Amino acid sequence: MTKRNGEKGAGLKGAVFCAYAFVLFDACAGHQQSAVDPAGPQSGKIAVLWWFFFGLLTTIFLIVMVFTLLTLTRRGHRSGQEPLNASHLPPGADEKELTRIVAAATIATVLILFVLLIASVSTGKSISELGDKKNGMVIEVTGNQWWWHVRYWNDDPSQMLVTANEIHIPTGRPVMIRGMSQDVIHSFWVPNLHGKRDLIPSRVTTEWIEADQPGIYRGQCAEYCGLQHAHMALWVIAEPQAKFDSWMKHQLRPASPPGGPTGERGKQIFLNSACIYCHSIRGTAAGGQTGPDLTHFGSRRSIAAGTLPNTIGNLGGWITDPQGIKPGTHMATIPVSSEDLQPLLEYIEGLK
Amino acid sequence: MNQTEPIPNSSEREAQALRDLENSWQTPRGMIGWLSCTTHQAIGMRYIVTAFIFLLAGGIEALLIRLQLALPNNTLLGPDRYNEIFTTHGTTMMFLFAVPMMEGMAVYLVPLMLGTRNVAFPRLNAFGYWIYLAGAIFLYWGVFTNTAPDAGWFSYPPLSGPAYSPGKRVDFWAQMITFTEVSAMCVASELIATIFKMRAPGMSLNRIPLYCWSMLVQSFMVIFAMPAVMIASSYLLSDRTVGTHFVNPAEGGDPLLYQHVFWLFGHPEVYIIFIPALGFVSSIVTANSRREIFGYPGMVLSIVATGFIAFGLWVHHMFATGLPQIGEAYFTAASMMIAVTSGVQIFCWIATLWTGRLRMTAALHFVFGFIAIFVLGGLTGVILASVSLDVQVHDTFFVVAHFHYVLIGGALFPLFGAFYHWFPKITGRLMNEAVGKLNFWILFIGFNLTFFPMHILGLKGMTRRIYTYGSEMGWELGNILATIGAFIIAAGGVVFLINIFLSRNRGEIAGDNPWDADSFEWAAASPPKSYNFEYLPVATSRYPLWVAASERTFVTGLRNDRREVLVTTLMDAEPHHRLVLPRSSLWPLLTALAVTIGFIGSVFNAWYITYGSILTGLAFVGWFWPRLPVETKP
Amino acid sequence: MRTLCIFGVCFFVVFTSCQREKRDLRPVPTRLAIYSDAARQSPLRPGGAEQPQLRVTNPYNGSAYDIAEGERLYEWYNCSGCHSHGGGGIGPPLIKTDWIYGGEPENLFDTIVKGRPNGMPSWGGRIPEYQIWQIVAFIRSMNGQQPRSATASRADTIEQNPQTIQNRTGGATK
Amino acid sequence: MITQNMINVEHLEPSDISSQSPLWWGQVCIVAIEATMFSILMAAYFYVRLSVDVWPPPGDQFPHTLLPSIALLPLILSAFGSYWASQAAKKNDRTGMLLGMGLNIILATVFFVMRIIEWHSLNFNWQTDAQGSYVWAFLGLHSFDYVADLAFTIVLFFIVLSGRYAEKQRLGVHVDSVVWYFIVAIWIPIYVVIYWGPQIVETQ
Repeated sequence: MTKRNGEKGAGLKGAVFCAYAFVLFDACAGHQQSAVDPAGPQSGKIAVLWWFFFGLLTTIFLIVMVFTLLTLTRRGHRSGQEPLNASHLPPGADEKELTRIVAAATIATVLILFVLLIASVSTGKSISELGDKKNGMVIEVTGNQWWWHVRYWNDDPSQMLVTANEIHIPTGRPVMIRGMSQDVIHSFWVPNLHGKRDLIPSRVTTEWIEADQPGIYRGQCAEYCGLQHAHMALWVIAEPQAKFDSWMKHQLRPASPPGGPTGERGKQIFLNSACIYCHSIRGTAAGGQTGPDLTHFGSRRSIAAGTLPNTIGNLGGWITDPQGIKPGTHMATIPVSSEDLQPLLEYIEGLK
Repeated sequence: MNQTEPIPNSSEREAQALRDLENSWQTPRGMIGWLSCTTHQAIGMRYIVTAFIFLLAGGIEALLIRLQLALPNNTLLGPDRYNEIFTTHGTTMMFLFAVPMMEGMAVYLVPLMLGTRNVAFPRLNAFGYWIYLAGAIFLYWGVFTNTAPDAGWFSYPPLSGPAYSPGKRVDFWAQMITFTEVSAMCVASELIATIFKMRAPGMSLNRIPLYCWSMLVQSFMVIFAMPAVMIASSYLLSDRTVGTHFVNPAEGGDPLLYQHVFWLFGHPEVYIIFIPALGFVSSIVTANSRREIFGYPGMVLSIVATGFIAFGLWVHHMFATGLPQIGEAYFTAASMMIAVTSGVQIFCWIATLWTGRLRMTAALHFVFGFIAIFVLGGLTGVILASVSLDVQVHDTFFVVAHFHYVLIGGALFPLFGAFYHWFPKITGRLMNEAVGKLNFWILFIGFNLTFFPMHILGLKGMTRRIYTYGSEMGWELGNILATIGAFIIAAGGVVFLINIFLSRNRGEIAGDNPWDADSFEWAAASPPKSYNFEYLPVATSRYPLWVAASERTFVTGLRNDRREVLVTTLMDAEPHHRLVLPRSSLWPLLTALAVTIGFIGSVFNAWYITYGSILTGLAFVGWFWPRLPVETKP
Repeated sequence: MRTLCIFGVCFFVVFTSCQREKRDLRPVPTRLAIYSDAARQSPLRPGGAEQPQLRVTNPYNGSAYDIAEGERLYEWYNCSGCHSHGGGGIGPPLIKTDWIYGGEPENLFDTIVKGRPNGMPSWGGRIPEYQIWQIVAFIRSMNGQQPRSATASRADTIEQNPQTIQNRTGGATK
Repeated sequence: MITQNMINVEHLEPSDISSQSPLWWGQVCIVAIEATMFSILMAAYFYVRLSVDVWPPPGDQFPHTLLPSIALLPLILSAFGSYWASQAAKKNDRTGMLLGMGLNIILATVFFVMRIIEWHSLNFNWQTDAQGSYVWAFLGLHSFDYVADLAFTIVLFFIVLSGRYAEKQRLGVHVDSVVWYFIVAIWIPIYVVIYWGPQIVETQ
């Protein structure tokens, strides 16, 4: 009876494990935020290391399991319920043999770990050498509760672009992320490009990322940072150099004047509301620094750090009830009368 | 077997001796007696029961977490409530369940295994329990009055600092840490003194049961790890209450320093929970494979080595903060080294089972489950040790899966095995084996269903501690599986409780040694008498109950009319002198109350530190005041 | 045994009855309306309220969460630009006992909403009322008029306590 | 045949005043805890101190070194009083214990008065800046242990004076001395750190 139990255990564990293994294999590809779906050299090297570790460690696991379960089918077990005799020690020969086996297994463990150590350290080293000071570009990312302040570094201050929650990078060019934090500790993580790097107040942390082919990669804050830690995402949009340059040129321009009278009215509503104390729109009187820059808000993919897709409807909902959509957010609930709302939305969405 | 048989005394002297023992060791009746109890069996049981209640509390919180995450964009719990619940879950499981539970088991078992009558400091033992209880109630007072901590079980500043965690929430957390660490230190120091000085004659260092070895190592780890968290929580408390600048970067403090100090405790903490479990496994394996454990010296060495290495790898919790290459390489190596020591023990157990004559008890089922789950968790641990991989999976559900595999697999499964193994000793009745095996399979399947998918979720980019996620992320499948699994685990818990309650009243009578096990606790009556042994046993072998009954040896000459035990030498356990242990006393409770007043008050007003200290000082004077008649040399 | 259970239940009820630190992340609009009445035609004159029936109490009194929010807004809306960290600068200090226009919550609210001659701008209709109440709660905490358990011991900034200021200015008195 | 299976321990002492006693080991554990705590705190002090260029922070005085250095003398001497008492306790010599503990108490009090004077002359407090926090933490924690053990010694002194004492109390005197050695010993590195630390460690 006990024996059947044991084998049932064997079968079941095996089945469960295989099932999971399959899930694992098909699950890990083709996601906009996946650690094993690399889109750049850094994440590529990490993924290679990952599959190496995965293969080796899985083998070890299976071997250990096999031996563990074999103990259930040993003669000792079959002669199970016999009364206890004086000696609780098998013949010395067995012990000697066991000692040799266990010693061998231990040495094997040490060697395998040594291999893994070498692999890990060398990967780390080669990743750290990927950075490229002279041809690389520098982007400052500052974590805030709960959004990302982004600044493209340039020696000419007039060419320094400030934006939020969305990073465009040229493909095939190394980009250095200079991480800082305004309040608590956040962590910058775009899994398809590279591992995470904490953004720590009073410190500057750096990491090099690079995208091989054009694409849109999602990132998320990976260090618990308070109420809305869950809604602190960002997009990295990799595009060819030329496309990137034109984007940059457009973003550097001040906000485009509103098209049409409703837009104009919306602008006035915006400038006379509390919005301007936190948000800035280059080319207008709005110069707030504590909230995301809205100069080209209309061109962005999402609202409130990846909380909602950027549509005029969502924006309306966000402005009228931010605390309902993102409880605890620092976005103020500003009473906007229904007739004012539409122009305001048109104006903001018009900031392409 | 009843060890009074070789004693050639006339029956009435026998009876008189027993009466004397009963009188001198019994606890006074009534409420006062209950509060003043200092026998290790009672205190141990209180630890175990209280810690089990908090296991249930933490489990309920876990179910709430899983319910919230079961579906994308779920609104069952708001962000604030969710943060409070996962913080309370982690804190409860770590500080109010795992450590106290392991201590409770040790307080109950170690004196029995060493063949003595109580721990070295019975009143300190009681004090430790009362302090732990006070801390636990304090935290849950906060939870029930909407003052639950919400900064994570590690409370990183600045998020947990005065500027970003307003109110008293984090102070409740930090002060609860102080309570539990005081309690842990009390138990650790009394266990060290007991294991060093109160072993049965002849139980030299190389004959100590492996469980006692692991508790010895664990106690030393407590002593060197807890001061670190004492400092970390004091950083937080003083910054939050009196405005010091330990973690304020603007004034020269440093938030990263907090992380270093916290993990200097936090990593050993994992082994503080897990090393006692190794002891359980060794005992269960030895008893149920009915052969001496394979490679005793290797086991002892690897336990000790684990204890040392555990202090050298805290930084692998901080790889994402960006460290110098060389440092990373060192900590990667250290973190991987710990796998060797664990590996050695796994191999030795497998070797023992390989050549043993297995008895597939429920306890042994849990041991097999432990090996399966813990090996997997250990291997994912190797992945986390590698800096390059860690920066990808750190703070994702991969890590959540990893440490649940290591902690539930490595500590909870052995613990349940231990419950099934020692339940007959504690209650005198066997637990139902069939239900026990059912219980094991439910827990094992539920556990893997809950936590294995989390590996995949982590790789698919699901970060920890998020209260919700969008449906576009492709995380539904894993999460719904995990939630289902969580409820299966809950069902397993219910089965266990039912088994406990049924077996406690209707289970078949166990007898002293139902498993034909090897160590001294099985020589005592089940349940043990308040004095454990009428005649203290002598260890003539590493497996003292496996020597022929005619070669058993016992100690006579201890006075029965007072609580007298035998102190032996450190290395060879030669009898050295007799020691009179204190009787029942209310002072531990009163002292604990004084300390509690000081601790809880100081959260709201720093002056209470002074008031509390004065009260505590007075209580200690009462504690140590010489009782008359003063005992003098006979 | 039964008495014990009853005692336990009572204990638990007492134990869990109070909500020490309730935070409602989402301002209730109706309440906003009430404030705006109070704000717009509040008859309060310097020195405090004469007509008690029109007194409004700060809904965020003693709420740690909202006091902290107020502290953040105090910086974000640049109150510190004139009033510094309560010590005063271009504008009058806020850590004091004698207020020209009254130091009660409703007076502070009124002052912020309507503005005052010689520089204090009117914020009514710009800053939403619930945030004004949060700022009021914070200003009161500067003067120790909020429970200590709800007030932060310090901010993550250069420390403002007298001893430090004295040090920074060369410890003149020592 | 059965009697040789018995070990008789009747002849053993019913108590013992030496490192063989479990209580001694318990005290050693507590000392180990305290020592670890102070060492971590000192490491933290240097971690913070080395991460900034200006130390002590602007405005803070360099702590005076004269008075604390003189104060070391009575402190170290007090340890000898404590040693005397513990030896007397082993020999159960009442006068010896009283004299030893008396000397210990007097010198300890002298040291503590000097510390209070020095402490009072600091021009920064715990909420001034990081150095303030650490110096006050060192002084506070050590004073806490110091006063606690001093109080315990005083209580023991009166117990012995009253004559109502036995092995337990003599053992108390013995382990009390162990704790006192620690409190004296741990102060010396702390003294170096907080009074000489700002001078000796240079970031440049």
